[in-house]
Amino acid sequence: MESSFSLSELNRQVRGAIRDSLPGAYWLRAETSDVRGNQSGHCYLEFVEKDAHTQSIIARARGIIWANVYRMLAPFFEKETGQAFASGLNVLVRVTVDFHELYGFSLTVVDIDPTFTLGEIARNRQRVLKQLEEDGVLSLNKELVMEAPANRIAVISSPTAAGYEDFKDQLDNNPGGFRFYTKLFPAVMQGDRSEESIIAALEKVYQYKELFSAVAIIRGGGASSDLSCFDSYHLASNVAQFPLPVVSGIGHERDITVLDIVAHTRGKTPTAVAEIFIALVTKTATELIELQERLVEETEAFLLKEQSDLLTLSNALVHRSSLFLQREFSTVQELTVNVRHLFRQALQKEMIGLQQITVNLKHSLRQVLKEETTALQQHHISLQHSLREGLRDELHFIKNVEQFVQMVSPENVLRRGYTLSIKNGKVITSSKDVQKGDTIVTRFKDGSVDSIVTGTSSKEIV
Amino acid sequence: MSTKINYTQAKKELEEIVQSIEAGELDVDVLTAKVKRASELIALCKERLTKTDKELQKLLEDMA
Amino acid sequence: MSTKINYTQAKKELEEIVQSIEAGELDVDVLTAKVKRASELIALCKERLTKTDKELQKLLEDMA
Amino acid sequence: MSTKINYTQAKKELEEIVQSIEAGELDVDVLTAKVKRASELIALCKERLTKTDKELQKLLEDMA
Amino acid sequence: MSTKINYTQAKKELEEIVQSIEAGELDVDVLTAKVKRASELIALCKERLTKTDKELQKLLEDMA
Amino acid sequence: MSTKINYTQAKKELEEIVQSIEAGELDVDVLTAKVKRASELIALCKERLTKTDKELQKLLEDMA
Amino acid sequence: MSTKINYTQAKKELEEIVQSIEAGELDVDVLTAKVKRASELIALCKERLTKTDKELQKLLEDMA
Repeated sequence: MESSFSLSELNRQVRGAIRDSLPGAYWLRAETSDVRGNQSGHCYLEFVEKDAHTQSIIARARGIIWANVYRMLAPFFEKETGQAFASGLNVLVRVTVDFHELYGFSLTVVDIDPTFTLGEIARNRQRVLKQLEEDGVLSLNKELVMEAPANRIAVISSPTAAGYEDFKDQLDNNPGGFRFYTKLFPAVMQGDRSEESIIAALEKVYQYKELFSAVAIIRGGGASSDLSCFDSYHLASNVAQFPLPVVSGIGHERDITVLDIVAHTRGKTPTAVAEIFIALVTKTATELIELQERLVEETEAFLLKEQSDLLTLSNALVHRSSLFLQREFSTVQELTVNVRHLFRQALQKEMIGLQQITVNLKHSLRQVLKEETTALQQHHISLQHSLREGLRDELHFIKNVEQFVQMVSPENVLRRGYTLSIKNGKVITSSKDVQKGDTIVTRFKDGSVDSIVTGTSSKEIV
Repeated sequence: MSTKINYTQAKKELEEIVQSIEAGELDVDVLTAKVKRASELIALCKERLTKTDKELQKLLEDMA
Repeated sequence: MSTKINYTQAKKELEEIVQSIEAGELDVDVLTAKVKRASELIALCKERLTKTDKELQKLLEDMA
Repeated sequence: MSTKINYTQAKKELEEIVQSIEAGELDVDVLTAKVKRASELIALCKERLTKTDKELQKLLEDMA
Repeated sequence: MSTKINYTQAKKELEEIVQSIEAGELDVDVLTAKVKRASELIALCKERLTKTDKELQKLLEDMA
Repeated sequence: MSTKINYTQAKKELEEIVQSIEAGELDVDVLTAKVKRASELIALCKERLTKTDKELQKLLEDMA
Repeated sequence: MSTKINYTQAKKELEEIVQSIEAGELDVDVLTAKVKRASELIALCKERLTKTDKELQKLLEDMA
């Protein structure tokens, strides 16, 4: 049989083993749970690790922060993260691993890295924002138009919070003396119940939504500032889809929560939210004043324009009528000049026509007389010529006859040596007219000879 | 007559008269009549403007 | 006669006379008659214009 | 009347009136009526901004 | 005679005379008579033109 | 005799004489008489032409 | 004898003589007689022609 340990002996062994094998301090990533302080200033808590998908706890360890550490660590953490050191936070802490024979296993926190938690918070916000975006609601409230005047405000706040009083004071004492109507819808603004409380208040506002121009969600400053509920998906989704513009003023200088992001407008503090409303109403009033000024200006300008139009028309009337008359005057003048000119031209043309006729007449007359004279001369010449011709022809004829007569004259024939043979007083012209023994007389120019024919021959001589 | 025609009609008629004179569309014989009518319309418009001006002046002063 | 014809008709007739003289279609005998008529028409037109001018002058002075 | 029209409607109507005057779309004859209406609307808006609305006050108080 | 024939007739007769002379249709015996007539007609026409001119000159001067 | 026959008749007779001589139809016994007549006719025509010329010259000078 | 027969008759007789001689039917005595008559006629004609020529020459010269 092996030797046995008493519990204390065994626990002492465990303590020794743990101290020996995990002797230093280690950085631990875990979620806080059940965080509670005690009167002596120590802080007790549990560290848990959850399955990423199922969220079921897969590891757990007790933790302790000794008062001397916690007094320094808690404000530092809150200052750095804007978040009180509380349950449900993912933290990076430096721990020593301890085992006590009486109290058992525990992790003693010696340091904390707030930046890890900050990162965690930011990651969480990103997740929520992404989800809202996927839902298509992220910017719905921002897109709402705030009814003017923005002076009817449903306030969701803790009724006792100083911030609510500040908010009301600010509004009531607005320098423009504008009238604001506020109605408080009380809600718990801190702790685990705050989320559902605010959502319930929103639901109540919803019932009277026609009465309000906007919702203000405000939270008084206060030292402790647990902002985690303002990063909640449910609250953000409600706010984003709320039919009235929501103005957030949850009193944190540095952090912008998911609520701030989905809200129509963000104010840092309740006072700032009041200023936002005052500014909106002031702007509305300014617009109204501007409109009024424009009305006055435009009306006056309108009247001025009409007056000047009228003056212009009146001047145009004077100017145009006198121009019209002037034009007519000059048209008539021009017509007068034309009549005169054209008339003179027409007369001149006639005059020239007459002149031309006169010239033509003279020319024609000269021509006629010349032709007549020429014709007379021609007759004279013809006459002379014809007479000369006629007389010459006559003379020629007579001379021809004279020649012919001279040629046939017997006296002339005999003179040239020809003789005439005559029988019984008749001229013989053929040898056949003469027979042997006939007595013929031959006549010469200077006498005649009687002869007796001794013979004939009928031979042609010529 | 002047009460049956409103300012806009009067102004329009006036503009038409000025234009027709400008366009030389008018007979000299009707010119006098047209100008007479135009001068009536101008008087009418002036009266209307003065009246309106007074009314508005009061309204705008009350507003301020 | 001069009162029965208006300015526009007179001017038109005058223009027609000028055109017919310009076209050289006229007999000297007719020409004389035409020019005589033209001088009548010119006198008529001038008279009308002068009268209208005076009337308008008065109207426009009253307006101012 | 003032309770039946809300601020936004009143302002819109007012802007339309101012714009139509600016655009010169108005007849001088209706100008006075329009400016009168505009001054009423301005008064209504001003009242909304500054005067206590007892009716609304009561409604809000009854709510609780 | 000169008052019974108008310018146009005179000119026409004149032209006929000139043409018949040009065409050589005339007997020397009647030539003198014809030319005498022609010269009368020319004188008549000239007188008409000159007389008309003076008469109208006056009219037109009065016109100006 | 010369005053009883006019230029045209004279010219015609002259032409007949010239033609008959040209045609050689003449009897030498009457030739002298014919030529004598022709010379008379020529003289007559010349005289007439000269007279007409002078008359016309005067007429035309007056005309110019 | 010569003064009782004119040029035309003389010429005609002369032509008849020439024709009868050319026909050659004539007796020497007749021929001789004919030739004698012919030379008489020729002389007559020549004389007439010369006389006419001189007369015409004078006439035509006077005419020119």
